[in-house]
Amino acid sequence: MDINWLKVLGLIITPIIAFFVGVTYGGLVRNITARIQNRFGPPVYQNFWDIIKLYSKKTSIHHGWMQHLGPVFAITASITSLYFIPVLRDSVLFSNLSFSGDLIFLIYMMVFGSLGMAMGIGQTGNPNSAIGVSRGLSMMVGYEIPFVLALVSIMIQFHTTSLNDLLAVQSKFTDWIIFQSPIAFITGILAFLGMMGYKPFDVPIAPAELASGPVSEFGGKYLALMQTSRSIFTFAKLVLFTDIFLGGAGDFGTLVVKTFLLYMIPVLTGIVNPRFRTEQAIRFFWKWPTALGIIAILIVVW
Amino acid sequence: MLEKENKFSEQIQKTFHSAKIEIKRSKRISVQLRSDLIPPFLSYAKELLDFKHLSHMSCVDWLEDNELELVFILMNYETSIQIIAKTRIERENAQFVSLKKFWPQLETYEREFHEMYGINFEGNDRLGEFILEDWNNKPPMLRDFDTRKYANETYYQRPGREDAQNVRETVSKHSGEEVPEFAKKYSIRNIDDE
Amino acid sequence: MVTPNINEKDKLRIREIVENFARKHSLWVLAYGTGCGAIEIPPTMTSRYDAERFGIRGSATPRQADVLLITGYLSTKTLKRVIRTYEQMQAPKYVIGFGSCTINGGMYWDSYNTINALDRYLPVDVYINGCMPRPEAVIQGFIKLQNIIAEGKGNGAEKYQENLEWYRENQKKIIHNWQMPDYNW
Amino acid sequence: MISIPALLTLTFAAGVLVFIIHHTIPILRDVIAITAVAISGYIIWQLSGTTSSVQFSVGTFSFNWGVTQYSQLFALLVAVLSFFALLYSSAFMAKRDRLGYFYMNFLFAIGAMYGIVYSQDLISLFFFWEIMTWSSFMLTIYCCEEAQSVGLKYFVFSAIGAYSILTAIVLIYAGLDSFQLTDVFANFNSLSLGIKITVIVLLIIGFGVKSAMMPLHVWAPDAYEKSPSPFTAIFSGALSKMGIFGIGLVLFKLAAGQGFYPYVQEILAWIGGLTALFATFYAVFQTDAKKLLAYSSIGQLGYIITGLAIGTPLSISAALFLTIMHGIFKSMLFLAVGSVYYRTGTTNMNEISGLIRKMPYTFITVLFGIITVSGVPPLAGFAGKWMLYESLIQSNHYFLVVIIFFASTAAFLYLYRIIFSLFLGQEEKEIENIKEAPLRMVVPMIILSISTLVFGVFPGLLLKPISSVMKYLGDFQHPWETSVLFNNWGNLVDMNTVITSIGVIFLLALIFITIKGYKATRYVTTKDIHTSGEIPTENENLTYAVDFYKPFERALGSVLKPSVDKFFTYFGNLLEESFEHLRYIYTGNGQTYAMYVMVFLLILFMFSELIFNVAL
Repeated sequence: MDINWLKVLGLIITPIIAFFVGVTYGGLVRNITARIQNRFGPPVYQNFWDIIKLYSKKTSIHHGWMQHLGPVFAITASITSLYFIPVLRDSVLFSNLSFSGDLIFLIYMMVFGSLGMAMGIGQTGNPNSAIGVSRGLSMMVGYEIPFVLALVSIMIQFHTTSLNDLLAVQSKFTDWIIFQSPIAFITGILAFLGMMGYKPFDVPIAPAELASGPVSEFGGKYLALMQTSRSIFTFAKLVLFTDIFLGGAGDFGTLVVKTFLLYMIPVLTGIVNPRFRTEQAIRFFWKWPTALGIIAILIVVW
Repeated sequence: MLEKENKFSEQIQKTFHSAKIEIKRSKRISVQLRSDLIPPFLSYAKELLDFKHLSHMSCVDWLEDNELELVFILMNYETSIQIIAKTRIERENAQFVSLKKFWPQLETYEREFHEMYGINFEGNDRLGEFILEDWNNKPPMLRDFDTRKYANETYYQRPGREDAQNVRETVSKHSGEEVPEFAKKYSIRNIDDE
Repeated sequence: MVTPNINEKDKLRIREIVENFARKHSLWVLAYGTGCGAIEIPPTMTSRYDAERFGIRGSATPRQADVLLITGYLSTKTLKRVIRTYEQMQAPKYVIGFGSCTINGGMYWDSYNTINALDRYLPVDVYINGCMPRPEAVIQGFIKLQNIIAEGKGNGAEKYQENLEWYRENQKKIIHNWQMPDYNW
Repeated sequence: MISIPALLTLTFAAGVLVFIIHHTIPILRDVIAITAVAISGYIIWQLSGTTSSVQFSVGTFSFNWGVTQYSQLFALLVAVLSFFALLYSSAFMAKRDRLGYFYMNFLFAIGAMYGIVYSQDLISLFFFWEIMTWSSFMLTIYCCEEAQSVGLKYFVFSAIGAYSILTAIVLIYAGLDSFQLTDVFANFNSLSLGIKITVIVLLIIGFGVKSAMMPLHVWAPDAYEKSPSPFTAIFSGALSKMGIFGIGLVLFKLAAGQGFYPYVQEILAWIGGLTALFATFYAVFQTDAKKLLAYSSIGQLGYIITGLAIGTPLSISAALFLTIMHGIFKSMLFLAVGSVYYRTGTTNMNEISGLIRKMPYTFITVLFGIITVSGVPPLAGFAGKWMLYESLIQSNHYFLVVIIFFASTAAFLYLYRIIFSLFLGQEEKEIENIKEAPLRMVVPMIILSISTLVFGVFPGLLLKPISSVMKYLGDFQHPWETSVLFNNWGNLVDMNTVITSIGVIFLLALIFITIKGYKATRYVTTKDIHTSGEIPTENENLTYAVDFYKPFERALGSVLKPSVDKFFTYFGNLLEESFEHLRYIYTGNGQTYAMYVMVFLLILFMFSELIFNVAL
């Protein structure tokens, strides 16, 4: 078999780019939060120091081999779901494996990581972690519904479940799906708020009450790997939403602009909002976003 | 002027003849009782005189009289008069009856006094390790327990405190100002003396 | 028990320099706030004296924390918890004694129930004097700790590991019924 | 001698033989049962591809057994699952008594299932159907006293199903004057509309009882919980598939092409979807692992019914794929929970926790099982779920797909609950001398787990027979590759790429995190956790298991939970009341039942002219 070395190169450098962009975004978020709170805030590259420091911790403990595997599951899910998303429009280098997967596969691939992570968290035996997992899974049931409604409405509107086809239909600026079906976009963004896990939907990791919840037993290299996969996963989700709604990007400049603007939506929402309780969050997702999603589908059908 | 206080004191005197009652000032009545009269007195004050509120319970160590004094401070909401009921008990293996049936919060006070003064309250089943963890010495709040001696032989005393033993002398030494006469007799003895 | 290597020679390798630089710039603080000094932590962390400028961040659990900040006096009861918390932290880990009480007992120097010198029981990297030290002093102390780390001298964990018997002896002198698990990071 | 009568005789004879010798030569009973099932599996394997059929007539009834692709699929499933379940039960049931009873009914049930799938005429279909019902009923009441009311519930529902099937058969015979399936399929159109609708509704009710369709599922949770674990695996894995088998026949051989076919499809699809949704919500709040799995299997059967009812090639292949996969993973899970029960003596998820280091292989089985159920790639559940969603979207069932997706997302909750409560969490003191289950119980579970991975990476291995089955059911065709899934819009999922990417990244990350600071990484017990400096004592319970999904329950409280509860309690009470009256009818005496049947037929024959204007 002949190996397309360009693709292999893309497979290698895409996670690295995603890591750097994601970590930088994390630092930016901390800085912007600080500025809004009238602080100076940490430098933009702060999260790099954090991750390097965590990797250079000299000792680390685990409560069993399932906890050892948890971060591995997480990073596997992050990088794999990144591979199946076309990072740049029609570029051989960055459309990694996006031709052999589709949206429904992606929805499930994204769950893979959190499920494996939940296994690892479960073995720590920390009650706080278990409470956090129970809250997180319950909230996932909440925001998956509007997410799926939005995706289904778009799938039946354009008769495809493949991201590349969705990119193909949004060739012009006016063809962006955010303009073609704005209600689906609103629904998707509301679900996106829950996905990113910033306030008001950060009850699973509530640091004050749960001792940082699920990750409270993870330190050193395990926490470092989790932070890495979290950065990559953030980038993957942003690129996914950009591809679906904002017409993807032709070059990295556009990509960075679009993803950053998209990222600011949950971040700014989070900074100025208090925290929902779990059941409040679930009911929120089951009220307006679900109604909007149904409206979006109805609009498409008729 | 003090008619309410007098009224209360007369009622108490009528009921408890042995009580030594003294009206300290307005809204302060001090009642000295025998220790076996404290439970009836508290119930009487609570139910009949309507002193529903237990402000405080405390304990005083009268080392010279070889007695411990228990002080209950009750309050009446209407007149906001406070009754200070005192009683003396034996100091060696002190015994008293638990009064938590009158005010449940007394249980916590009793646990503390059991730990700090070694008083044994019968009827309180939660007497035990309360604040001091694995304390194996005599109750620390008794006055014949030498706190500094215990601290010196238990904890490491970092050197360099000596010059701070008498703050005024130190200040004067550093800043040349001379110490007033009255301050001389308050000078604390040095650690190295004992 | 494997003892992480101690850099005996002053000349650090480039990797260690990078690592120490990262450690210096990201200090996750586990504040043990039973003493009166805990009131000084909120102003240090929040907008007035924004400690996050230096990468100093609060941490909720000892597994992720780098700095154990002891704010004020420690009674024999709380000392046990503090030792447990310190032993659950992951090396390299640093201790900051905060306030006079951790240095020499402060105003509780002759109390029957508070320890006087924290460094007899835990390897303290930096002491912050004062009763209480103001937030500027706290940040000053953190910067001192950062310099210590950058010079590669922030090896309190190794110190604790090596002189474990001495520390245990002191600790057991205070804590009579010693029912603690062995030191496992 | 590769033939259907040999197959049936072998199975039933083995059952009788085991019953005779189980006292005298106990060692032989496992050997006989397992070898009989193995040989039967070999026979079925040899039969596949052939079209061997047998006709013989008793009295006026002419029986006709024959091999079709459709029957091969189910027969092989039954054979494989029964083989593993019997291997498992040889260790699991060793300590129990009345083993002859157990094995005889077990083998009778297996033989009856063979008979059902191979019978080509309605009479033998009904005959074997009743044998299956009776033997499974016997095994439901096998365990204990409490099981008897459960068994009665199961029996009542099965009887309802049986009578509706019988009525349908009689109506068909009245109209077509033939019991042969071929004639029936051929001439069904010639019946009048009323009879056609009646027959189809009655048959769907009859088969729906076994496949635990929504209003008729009430027996299932308790029956699955009470019957012994090896049989529960068969009960949920294979026996409920007989209902699917029948519904498939009804839909594609009788109802297809009728004027009212779309309505039947829609109604069945929605029944399936709602079954999945409500069963899932009810499963989330269970505390008993077996009961949780029972509700979960009700929900999975709901997916299958929906897939069948949609009736597009993609959805049928999805439904049949899910049928086989559900057989496999639900057997896995029931066997695993059974081995937990075998060691700890309970399946209450609030009582045990932290078994992972004691029973690693069981844990791995449950892990594979729940990943397969949840439909997460790369395991085999994903292929079925993917095809189901695609088919639903592409056949314009927008809201049905959302409901199904809702159900399968909520499924994560109970799936995590079962693995967390049993295997993860605090390692309590009372499980410290628990050992892994014996080898004969571990091996079937592990083999089935590996099979889920294999079928997940190469779904074509199942899609090939499924495509031939679809040719039999009707002229359905869907493209399939060994490891590529297609939908109707030309989108695909290449499982090779998926598994390669997942495997490579997983291995790299695993190697990295293992060798990074390997010496300075150590294992600490689950008591050594962040408890704010407090040192937990030995018997201090730190497990968080009771009311695990309280927030979800609160969120659901105002929306769905009351309705779900009312829904279930309503049927429960209805049943409890009906038992009192049914006691008079079900005297337990066979002759009375025969008499009932006779009277029933008599009435039917007498008034049939008035009711459905046909002359008998």
